[in-house]
Amino acid sequence: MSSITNKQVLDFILYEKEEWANSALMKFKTTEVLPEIFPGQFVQVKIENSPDTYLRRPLSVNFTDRENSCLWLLVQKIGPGTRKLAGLALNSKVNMILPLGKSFTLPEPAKDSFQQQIMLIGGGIGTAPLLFLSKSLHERGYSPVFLLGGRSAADILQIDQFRLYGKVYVTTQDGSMGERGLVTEHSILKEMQPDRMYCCGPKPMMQAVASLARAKNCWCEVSLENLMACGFGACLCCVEKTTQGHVCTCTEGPVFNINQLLW
Amino acid sequence: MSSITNKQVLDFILYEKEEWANSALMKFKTTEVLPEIFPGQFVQVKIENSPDTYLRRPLSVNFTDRENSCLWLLVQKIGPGTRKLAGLALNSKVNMILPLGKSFTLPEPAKDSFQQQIMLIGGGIGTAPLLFLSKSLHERGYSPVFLLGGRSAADILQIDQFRLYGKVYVTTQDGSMGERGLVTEHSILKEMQPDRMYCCGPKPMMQAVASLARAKNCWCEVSLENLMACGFGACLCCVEKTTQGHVCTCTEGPVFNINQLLW
Amino acid sequence: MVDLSVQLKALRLKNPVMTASGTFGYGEEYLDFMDVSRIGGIIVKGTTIRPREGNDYPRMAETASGMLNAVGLQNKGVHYFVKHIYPRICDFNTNVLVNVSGSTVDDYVQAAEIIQELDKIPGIELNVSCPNVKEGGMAFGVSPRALSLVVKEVRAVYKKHLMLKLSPNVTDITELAKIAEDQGADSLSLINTLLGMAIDAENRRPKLSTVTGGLSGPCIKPVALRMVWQTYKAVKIPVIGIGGISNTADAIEFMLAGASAIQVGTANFIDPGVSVSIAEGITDYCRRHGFKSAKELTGSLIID
Amino acid sequence: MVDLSVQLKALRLKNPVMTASGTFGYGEEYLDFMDVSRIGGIIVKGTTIRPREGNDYPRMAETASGMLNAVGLQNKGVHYFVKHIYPRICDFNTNVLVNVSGSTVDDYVQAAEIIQELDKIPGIELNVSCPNVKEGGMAFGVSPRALSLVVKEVRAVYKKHLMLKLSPNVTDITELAKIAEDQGADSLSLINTLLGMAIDAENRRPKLSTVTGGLSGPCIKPVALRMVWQTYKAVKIPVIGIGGISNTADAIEFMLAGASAIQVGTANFIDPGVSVSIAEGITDYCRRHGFKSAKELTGSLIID
Ligand SMILES: Cc1cc2nc3c(=O)[nH]c(=O)nc-3n(C[C@H](O)[C@H](O)[C@H](O)COP(=O)(O)OP(=O)(O)OC[C@H]3O[C@@H](n4cnc5c(N)ncnc54)[C@H](O)[C@@H]3O)c2cc1C
Ligand SMILES: Cc1cc2nc3c(=O)[nH]c(=O)nc-3n(C[C@H](O)[C@H](O)[C@H](O)COP(=O)(O)OP(=O)(O)OC[C@H]3O[C@@H](n4cnc5c(N)ncnc54)[C@H](O)[C@@H]3O)c2cc1C
Ligand SMILES: Cc1cc2nc3c(=O)[nH]c(=O)nc-3n(C[C@H](O)[C@H](O)[C@H](O)COP(=O)(O)O)c2cc1C
Ligand SMILES: Cc1cc2nc3c(=O)[nH]c(=O)nc-3n(C[C@H](O)[C@H](O)[C@H](O)COP(=O)(O)O)c2cc1C
Ligand code: FES
Ligand code: FES
Repeated sequence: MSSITNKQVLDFILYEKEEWANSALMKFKTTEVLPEIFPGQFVQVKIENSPDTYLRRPLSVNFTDRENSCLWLLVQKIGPGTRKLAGLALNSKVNMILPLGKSFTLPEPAKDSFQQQIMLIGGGIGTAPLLFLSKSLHERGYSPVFLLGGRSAADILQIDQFRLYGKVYVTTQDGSMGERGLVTEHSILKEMQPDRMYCCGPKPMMQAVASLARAKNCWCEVSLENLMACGFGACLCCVEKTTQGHVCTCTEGPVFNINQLLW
Repeated sequence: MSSITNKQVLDFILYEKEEWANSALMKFKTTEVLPEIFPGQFVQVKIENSPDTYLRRPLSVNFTDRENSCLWLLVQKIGPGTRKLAGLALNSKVNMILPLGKSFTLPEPAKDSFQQQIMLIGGGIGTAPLLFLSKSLHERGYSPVFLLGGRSAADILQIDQFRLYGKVYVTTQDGSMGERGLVTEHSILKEMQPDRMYCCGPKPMMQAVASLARAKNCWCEVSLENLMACGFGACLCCVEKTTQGHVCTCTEGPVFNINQLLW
Repeated sequence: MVDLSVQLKALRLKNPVMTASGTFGYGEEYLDFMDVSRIGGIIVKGTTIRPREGNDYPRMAETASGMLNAVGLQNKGVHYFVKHIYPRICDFNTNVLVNVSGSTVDDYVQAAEIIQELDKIPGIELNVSCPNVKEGGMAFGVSPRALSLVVKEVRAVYKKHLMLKLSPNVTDITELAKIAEDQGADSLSLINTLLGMAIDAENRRPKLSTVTGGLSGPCIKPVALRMVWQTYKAVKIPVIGIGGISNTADAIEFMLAGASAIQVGTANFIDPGVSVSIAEGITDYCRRHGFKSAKELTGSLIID
Repeated sequence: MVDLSVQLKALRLKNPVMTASGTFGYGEEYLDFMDVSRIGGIIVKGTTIRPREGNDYPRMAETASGMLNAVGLQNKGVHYFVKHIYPRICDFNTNVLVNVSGSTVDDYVQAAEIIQELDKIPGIELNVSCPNVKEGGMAFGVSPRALSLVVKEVRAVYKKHLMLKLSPNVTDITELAKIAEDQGADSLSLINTLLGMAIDAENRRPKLSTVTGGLSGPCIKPVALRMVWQTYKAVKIPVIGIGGISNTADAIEFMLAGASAIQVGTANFIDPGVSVSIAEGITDYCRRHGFKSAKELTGSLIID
């Protein structure tokens, strides 16, 4: 589904924050009307007071509440930009360009006669866009199955929110939560034959999921995290080699059907 | 008087702050032992979280309280560095190199038999090092006369503190406080024949004071504010052309006797 | 009223602000953010005679106050441009110039001839300075002989505004500037990106697939300003300043140093409406400093 | 235990970290901040045969992630150095090299001969790349003929370590690097500052008395890294990397790109003890990445 909303540059206020050792869940509010945003789309955040980051930073929309002009970001602290952002004090002003990119493709609303089985697979911070997606699926009458993976229990974020929308399975590499191992090794994958898979996480994990989906002959969309300079199609830095040649992940993605990819 | 103290790189905590539209008085505290500092010496402040300032910023020591490891800076907001510094929240950490430069030359302790008349002239933020100097003069038994100038009353800072050490005269260009006009036009200058003058302020003002001192045949020291990169004699950027050729204002100054200068 | 218009030989810009090639797409990417009719011109993406896939990913690395890119002139070729893109953008109420690149002199000449036929394109910018392609590209920009040839041949066939974009990766930019002027260039734009490199110390690999790439952003401004000043003093044709321009003060600095107009590049990525703000800011600056027109700014640096 | 020592031909450094000329005074300015015996070497201030007053104030302008300087080789001349400074610094427990500059070939030769007599000075760094003096200076660094001559003549009289500092303001740095190698330089250090310019838009004047000056700091790192990599591949003598190095990662990047040692410049002004931290950081990096010695880092960039 393509964005039909105009892109905007908007100021937000950091309204609420939950911070962990390696990540933070941040709720932002704007005084403007929040444009319509679809799950899988992202924002380009300006990191203020940050001598080490010149460019904006792309982050997926984790959740929205249009009525109250609120938007959530789930941020993993991996470098100067994300650390500075996650460290912001409440009421800080944050400037974003949004909404950017193409969203996940939603199935037709569910009918009792034909209930598709949907699986959402998230690795680490890759779960960020999946919560928003779950809500939309839920609104369309679906109750997806979640498979969330991380290095340890601390990486499994927002599990209670996911549970609101469907059944959650977990893997951790150290076995501190759920099954021990990689997400693609979870036993549920042997049992289930989903009709649709949506996946976001580190590239090797998404590649493993793509192979699995191909093996199961299952429809599958993944969300890429290529390095971006602009985020809106102007710089051609974020390309992925696809069946159509080099395409910009910021405008033709970040969501791709695995059929488009050369993995 | 030359610095006999080793230079150090020290972290301070912003402890108290009084902020005005164009300036701020900031009290810093360190957990280390504050080195001995003499009036006229300065610090090189690192401006954190500031993409627009790469170098440190030189600021005069406004006052010290060695017993409590406290140091005051009086900062005029004129650019990105000083604005960022003045805008810091309490408890912010600030890194400084100190003490730097040569101090004002203090007179021998006053004797009843011979009391030197001392005048301190400050323009705008140039009053910053003079408060510390007044305290030292006071400790030596002197009660200097102060002549403080600014564009308007808002520029005349710390006047109550100065009054603790001597009589204060003021000029403002808009007449909102004291006599209207430039500091060098104040009527007291016609009446008084000081034995020593100390001056800090914008260069044109210091040049006018230097002429005046020469006319009165009066001993006079001024404190220069040349642009600095390092602050401790390594870069040779801060030079002033003197009777000895180019000398570094950060090591041979910032305080100079007007006899050394080619003004 | 301040007259913001500037004249680059026969080409009139309503104000001195243009956007730099490769940083503004075809203008369409910015329509949500700004009104393109409020700037003096747009230089669209680097265009070549045949389609180019560009370099492999990764093509970008952030650096101190700037970035490296290694896009490598990805574009669908001049024929695609004529057929599919031109019709969409030809009604922009501003000057749309096409940035033309090639691997051989013939590539440049052919592309120029094709673009000449497009009514609404008043000029081209010859890019002889792209550091991101193996053949051609920068080679033309750093070799006096090659530069002379390509400008001469294109000039022979191209009758509208011929802007030549200079490479900063040279010992003496005025030498190349004079050659371009002698061979009939109408104006000179500078600088293109500086050739740079970035390494990820932790994985011990270059950050770009091509190892080296083009440096842009505020970090290059001092070099760009110096080259604009040197070039302004060396030639008579108008100079267009490029390099790290991010706000009005930057633009003014380039004009004082001798630029008749400026191009905003990488700054568009961070602040997509910045070119319009700069145009507005120039009016304000002229007013505060008593300039009746933006033209007067050009070269008005005071050297005591 | 990681062996940090590196060998620049016959010159042994206890670790690869040196400090860059003009940014470290004579070392004395830093004694309050650090123990100079913990770094591999110090390159003292640019020294000329006769005293120089340097350029007029202002000599400095801050830029995005860097600064411009126009010091212009202010120094009291080589004789003053020998008589007054050398005795004070000759006991530093590290390699003290003198950076030598001149306006004529003869200036260089004479200064080199005088410094050769100083027992505790194991080498000189020839500065043919200073952009801040009118005669000589950079001219030697950008002209193949002039460079060839000055290196040859100095080599003829100077028997200790001869390091040649290259200018980045050239089209092809490898051309000049090879000339220096052919004429007998023992090592190459690069880069010196990029020629840049800054303007104060509000008062419409250049920020430097000399209008243009030398750009240094993190902003130039990508260009420096690229040039080190190109030079490393072009010559056999050791390369010393300079340009914006401010922390351990920066230093490692230069070594991966081919530097045998590095020099810390402008960063010393902001963090006067940074060179020692970098030396310590290199040990840590080697340990984490399984390098037994710092030498192994040189050129070990992985290009897939
Ligand atoms: C469309 C999109 C959506 C994203 N959504 C989220 C999200 O919801 N939450 C979240 O925490 N992160 C998300 N990311 C990743 C996020 O953008 C990066 O983590 C961030 O830019 C890193 O910035 P930094 O300054 O903290 O670290 P940097 O210093 O920029 O990077 C630190 C390290 O991470 C690597 N890196 C940086 N960016 C990326 C990237 N995009 N992909 C892979 N490696 C990278 C760098 O090469 C470097 O090694 C998303 C990225 C994209 C493109
Ligand atoms: C030894 C010394 C002591 C000082 N003491 C004080 C003090 O106690 N309180 C105080 O507020 N300021 C003091 N200054 C001045 C202070 O250092 C500058 O105002 C500050 O560096 C400006 O930084 P900025 O980033 O805010 O502005 P910038 O953007 O750096 O500068 C803004 C404008 O001010 C000019 N400017 C910057 N620095 C100076 C300078 N040193 N002299 C003249 N013009 C300058 C710039 O050219 C520019 O036009 C002192 C300077 C020196 C050298
Ligand atoms: C991502 C990117 C792509 C670019 N592509 C081109 C191009 O196709 N043709 C060209 O002449 N210049 C190209 N440039 C160079 C810019 O037009 C400009 O000369 C340079 O970036 C310096 O300006 P800046 O610092 O304002 O970005 C590109 C720059 C960037 C950052
Ligand atoms: C203030 C200043 C003075 C310098 N003086 C000299 C000099 O005398 N001789 C020289 O070869 N290089 C000189 N340089 C250049 C540095 O040695 C170094 O090559 C350059 O600054 C790049 O490194 P950096 O980015 O780490 O500073 C000077 C640099 C600065 C900033
Ligand atoms: S990030 Fe610029 S085109 Fe995608
Ligand atoms: S500021 Fe560096 S020598 Fe004075």
